[in-house]
Amino acid sequence: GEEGSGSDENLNPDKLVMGFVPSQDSEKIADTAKPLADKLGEILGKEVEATTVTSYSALVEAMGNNKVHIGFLPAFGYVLASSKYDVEVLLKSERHGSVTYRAQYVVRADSPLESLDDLEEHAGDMIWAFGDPSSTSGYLYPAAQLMKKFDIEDTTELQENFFEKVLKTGGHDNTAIAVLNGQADIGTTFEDVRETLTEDYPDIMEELKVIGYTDPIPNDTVTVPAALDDELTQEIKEAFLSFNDDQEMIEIMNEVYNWDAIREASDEDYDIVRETYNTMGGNVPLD
Amino acid sequence: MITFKDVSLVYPNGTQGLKHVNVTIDEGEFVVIVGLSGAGKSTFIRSINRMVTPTYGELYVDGENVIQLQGKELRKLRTKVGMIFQNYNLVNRSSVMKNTISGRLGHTGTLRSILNLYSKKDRALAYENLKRVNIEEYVYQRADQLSGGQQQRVSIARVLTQEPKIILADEPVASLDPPTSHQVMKYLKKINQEDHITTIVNLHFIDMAMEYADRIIGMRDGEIVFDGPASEVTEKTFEEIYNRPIREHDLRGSE
Amino acid sequence: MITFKDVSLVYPNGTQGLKHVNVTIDEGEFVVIVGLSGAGKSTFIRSINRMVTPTYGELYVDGENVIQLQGKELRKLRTKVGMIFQNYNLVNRSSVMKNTISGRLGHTGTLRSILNLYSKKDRALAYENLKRVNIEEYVYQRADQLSGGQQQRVSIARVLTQEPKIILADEPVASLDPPTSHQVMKYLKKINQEDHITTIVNLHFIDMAMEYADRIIGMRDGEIVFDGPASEVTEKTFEEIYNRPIREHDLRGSE
Amino acid sequence: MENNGSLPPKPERLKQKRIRNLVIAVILLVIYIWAFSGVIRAMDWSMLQKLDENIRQVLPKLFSPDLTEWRKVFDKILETIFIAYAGTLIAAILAVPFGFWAAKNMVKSPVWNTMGKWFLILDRTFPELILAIIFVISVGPGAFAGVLTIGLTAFGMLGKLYAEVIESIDMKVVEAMEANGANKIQILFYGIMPQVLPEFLSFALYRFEIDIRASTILGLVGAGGIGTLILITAQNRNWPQLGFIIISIVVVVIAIDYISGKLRKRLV
Amino acid sequence: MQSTQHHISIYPRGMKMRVTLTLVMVALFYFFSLHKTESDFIEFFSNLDVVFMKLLSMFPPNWDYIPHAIGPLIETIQIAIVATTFSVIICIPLSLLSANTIVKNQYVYYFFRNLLNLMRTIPDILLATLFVSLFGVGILPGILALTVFSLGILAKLLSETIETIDPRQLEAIQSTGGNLLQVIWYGVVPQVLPQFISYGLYVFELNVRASLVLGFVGAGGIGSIIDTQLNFLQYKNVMAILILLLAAVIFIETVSNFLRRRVV
Ligand SMILES: Nc1ncnc2c1ncn2[C@@H]1O[C@H](COP(=O)(O)OP(=O)(O)OP(=O)(O)O)[C@@H](O)[C@H]1O
Ligand SMILES: Nc1ncnc2c1ncn2[C@@H]1O[C@H](COP(=O)(O)OP(=O)(O)OP(=O)(O)O)[C@@H](O)[C@H]1O
Ligand SMILES: [Mg+2]
Ligand SMILES: [Mg+2]
Repeated sequence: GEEGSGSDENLNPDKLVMGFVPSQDSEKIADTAKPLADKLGEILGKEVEATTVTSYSALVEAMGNNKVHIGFLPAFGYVLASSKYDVEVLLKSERHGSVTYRAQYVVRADSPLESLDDLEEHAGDMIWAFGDPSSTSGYLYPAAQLMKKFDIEDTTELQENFFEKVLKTGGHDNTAIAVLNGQADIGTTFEDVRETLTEDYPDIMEELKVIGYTDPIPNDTVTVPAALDDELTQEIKEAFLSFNDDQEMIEIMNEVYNWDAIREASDEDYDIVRETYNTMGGNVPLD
Repeated sequence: MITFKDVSLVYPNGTQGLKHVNVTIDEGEFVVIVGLSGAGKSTFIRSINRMVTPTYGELYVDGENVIQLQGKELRKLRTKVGMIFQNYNLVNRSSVMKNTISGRLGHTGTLRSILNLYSKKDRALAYENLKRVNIEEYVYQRADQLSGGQQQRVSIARVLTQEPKIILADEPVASLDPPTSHQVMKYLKKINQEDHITTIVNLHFIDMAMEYADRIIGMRDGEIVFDGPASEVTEKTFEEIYNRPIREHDLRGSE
Repeated sequence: MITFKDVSLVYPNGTQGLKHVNVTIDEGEFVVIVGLSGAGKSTFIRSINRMVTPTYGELYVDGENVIQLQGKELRKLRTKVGMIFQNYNLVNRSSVMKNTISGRLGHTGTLRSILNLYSKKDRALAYENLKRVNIEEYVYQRADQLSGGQQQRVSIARVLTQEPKIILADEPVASLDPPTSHQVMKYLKKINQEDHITTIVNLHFIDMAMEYADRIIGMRDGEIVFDGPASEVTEKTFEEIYNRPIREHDLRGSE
Repeated sequence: MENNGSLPPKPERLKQKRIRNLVIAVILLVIYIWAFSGVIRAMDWSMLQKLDENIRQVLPKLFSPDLTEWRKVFDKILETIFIAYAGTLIAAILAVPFGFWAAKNMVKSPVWNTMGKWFLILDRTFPELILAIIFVISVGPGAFAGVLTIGLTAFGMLGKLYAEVIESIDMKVVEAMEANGANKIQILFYGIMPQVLPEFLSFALYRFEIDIRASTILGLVGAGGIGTLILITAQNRNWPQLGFIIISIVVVVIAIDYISGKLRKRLV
Repeated sequence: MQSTQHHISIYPRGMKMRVTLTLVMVALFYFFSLHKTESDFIEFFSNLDVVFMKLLSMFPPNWDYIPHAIGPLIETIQIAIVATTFSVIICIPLSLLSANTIVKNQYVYYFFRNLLNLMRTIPDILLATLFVSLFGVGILPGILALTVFSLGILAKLLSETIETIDPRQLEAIQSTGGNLLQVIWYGVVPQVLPQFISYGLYVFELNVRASLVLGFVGAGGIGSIIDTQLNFLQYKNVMAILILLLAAVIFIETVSNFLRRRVV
């Protein structure tokens, strides 16, 4: 459904606001996108202001109200936004040479689980840890995968019957640590969260093992409200793409967002996420 | 002139504060009301400027029946009638000057008073009155930094600044020690004589009543049980008013 | 017996509270200390139970120099010396009984007192003392529900419950009206006579001092400027102590 | 001394009080058993296994603060202060009419007065995070959303405190003003305001101290302040920088508490 | 009547200046803050409709969601009770040690004073984040964060109350020979008990509200489900949770007001 107050088709503000959700699914989370905004402003000949918003729901809503004109949204955030507002995905990121990433299943090294198949036998008395139900790699993809694999009907069934219970940890690092601590028996995180923890937990690579991965998940996006002036939209897109040829910018983006490159994206790229979410019988249908 | 014509007052809870009171007080008189606690002295005094409203009868102040007054008219009556309280009722945190000048509120427009725009004359008047009660040196002090007697003198200055025709004083000396009490009563008497302002004072102490009053009114249970010149009053009279022998604490003691 | 031997006291801010005081008070005496405000009366009295500490000299209470006492020893001294304050110093929110029984704290173990486990004897004693000052009917009332005079009587009962050898009273009647003041002084006198407890009282009012004291000590600027039996004292004596003529407010007035 | 003085029986009132206290004690006990058993059941003791290691890993780094990003931290702290200040001032002004509305002695109609009180409760209960999100949506992310949030949440508490101050004023003064013929507005300015203004200011300053802390959480939803930085620094497990942030906040807040404490002392 | 003064003002001259100056400074800093925070009230008022639309979009609350919220609400209240209890117990010695009516040693006094200030200073979200990293996710870090945070407030309030008690009442107990504990029990406790209880209840309410934030950083309670529902943009569910929370807070406030009136 499309609501939102942005009915004027040719939104062309003097100052562009760039909203930036620090990616949870990457090794280092940046706290500012200012260098990026500055460069963008230079190219566009417009003031661009970067604000960091830790909750993407706030960002989605602000975009719906045309208060944010360029949004850095994770995959599921984009799906959510496009279901509620008229937004247009322009670009997606490339990390480690790929425009997708995966989620992983981690368990302690001494766990009886060797592969996902073993869950059939053991899940009944295991606690599953994940960051947040709205996290693409932490919850949505793994949940869909498990439901499909073990023919589970809905998420309640998955959380309460298939597993003994679940633990919501608030973040991927917390998930890994919860498994490490023994608070949970299996955790789902992006690949490979363990590397971010080696400093605090030097033995984590040995103490936790990965027993499986999900299907590829599209990387995070650069999204604009559909109401944004078409020409401006095009300029923004080109500005970002031009960064690919600018070594300095690549470095900055790597710093800010762990991006190696920027690729064009279209809405269909995210159908897979939409499908995953809808077909897993989530308690929140997206249409 | 103040005239009570068969005035009664019943409080909402049923207590009868005044019972068929008939009395006339002439201009310039200095009347002291005495009576036991609960006799209705405060009720009597507070009816005159309509801080309480009699429920029956007629009460004329300067020829006007005040019982029906409301809103603006009522405020006009009150600017004519100054009132002094047992606990001075000064605004503690405001200066002596601000307290005194507040006597002119009834004569000043709302906006002017909020912006503190008093005429030079008003301010001079306030200062003059502080001088009359010998308290001018504290003019910018905060009210709560003064002693009880000094505070009561400020409250007299406040009333004077109001330029009233009548002054009501509800036990003005009950919170003060004997020497200060006499001082305050003397100021009241002096003003009564110099400016011919009708003055009605409630007192608990019979010796003070006899010393300062022109006329004494005795009350008991909401009724006037004695009314006569102070010269006619004896200890016997008080025993009648009080319905019991005089005790030591009925006297304030000498200066 | 209390003996001051060349006792001086300098407050941390340099004020000299006592200057070379030499005096002996015998058992069972009723001594009244008079002097202007700031003369050092409170300092004198409060030295005896070491609420303040003299900075020089020797002070013997019952043959023991109290100036060095600390901790347990000091508390032992204090259980022997009862104290009555101008503002009664009752714990407002506690009952009369709880206030009175707190006189026994020095005689009771910490745990027992915290758990309110007083012996039957102690409780009977407290009640007995409330009766002696005619206040037993309020035994379960909260202290702050009593009038000033009643509160002071409770504080006398508290001191009595302490079973002290000496009673110190620092202006016990300064907050009371004349009739109540006399009542309180009478109770103090009565106890002094019945129980032979040495009693030392600070007073502002010279008429009361003369009425109740066996012996009067006059102080000025931290020094003792008069010491003699009450019978020898005249108005002249006071004028010397005060260094100015007697005024009306130096007198409490009769009962 | 004769000793016939056994104590008089305790009055009936006291006995009732004792029974009442006993009942309250039992109820409290039940509540406590419920709460503690609930918490103990929900507690996951296995988390303590790694406690030792966690402490060894985290604490030392926390105590060796990393100053390299001091500019960023300071900018964010300054922003937090500005948000708190502007928000508190808005709240302090808004709270005045609401304080009068919720004060018993100012509003004759009890129903109307209770409505005022409830409105303030409602405002105090509405979580600032949710309000912050709504403002982020309506005016965009950034410090202004934070200002609005603080302004609209702080006035609930200030309004309540103001109402209490107003209820405790000396009404005799009001009576004296009435007696000399002053009208309502004059009474407000001459009789009531002087009595309440110092407390009003003092509470506003106090609230400012609280709002400094409160505005740190606004960053969670994009309403400015240092909250975002805290969160991200923690998620990056950048303990040295977190240590620096903590120290900076502590220093700033203590400084502000100190100054406003001094000011408040002078007010009352 | 003739005035001898040339000019009698209502306020002494110096005060007028000071007040004006202060007001100007307050206003200046205000406008500076507005500038720095890029506040634009025109934008706010012209977007007021959005605020109302958003609020409206939360209605009607999804009542069906309430059963899911009861569990976390109970957990929240239990956390708050336990945290309040801990801080009430710990704050007693702490506040005695930081009241200058009890502690005469300046160093001890200032040490504890500043310790309390320190504890109050650290925002609850920071505490929660820290405790989560030390103790792992769950309710324990939540309880600890609330305990520390409310301890600072409670001990500060209580120590200030202890500092304003009537020292004469203590003096009387001292003069009967009571020791320190007896002086505290007989002189201090009766004077501060009503305020103490009322502060305890106040802090309890505070803790219930604060637990909202805790959920956002993985420290349990009702905030956790609000966070999730927000992330799914399920505002009607959020509203249902909020209404439940509101009901709980009003209930708690009513009960605690009742208790407060009884004891004070
Ligand atoms: N607002 C009121 N509501 C109900 N009854 C009242 C009120 N004010 C006074 N009364 C009652 O009216 C009677 C007369 O009271 P009033 O205050 O006039 O007596 P008083 O002579 O001034 O006594 P006091 O010397 O104690 O001031 C008393 O019985 C009193 O209890
Ligand atoms: N704690 C203190 N610190 C410093 N100076 C003090 C202290 N207590 C009393 N003084 C000073 O010591 C002197 C004697 O005081 P003291 O209280 O003994 O006088 P007093 O005769 O009891 O006076 P009053 O009749 O006013 O109670 C006074 O100058 C007083 O200001
Ligand atoms: Mg009266
Ligand atoms: Mg003294």
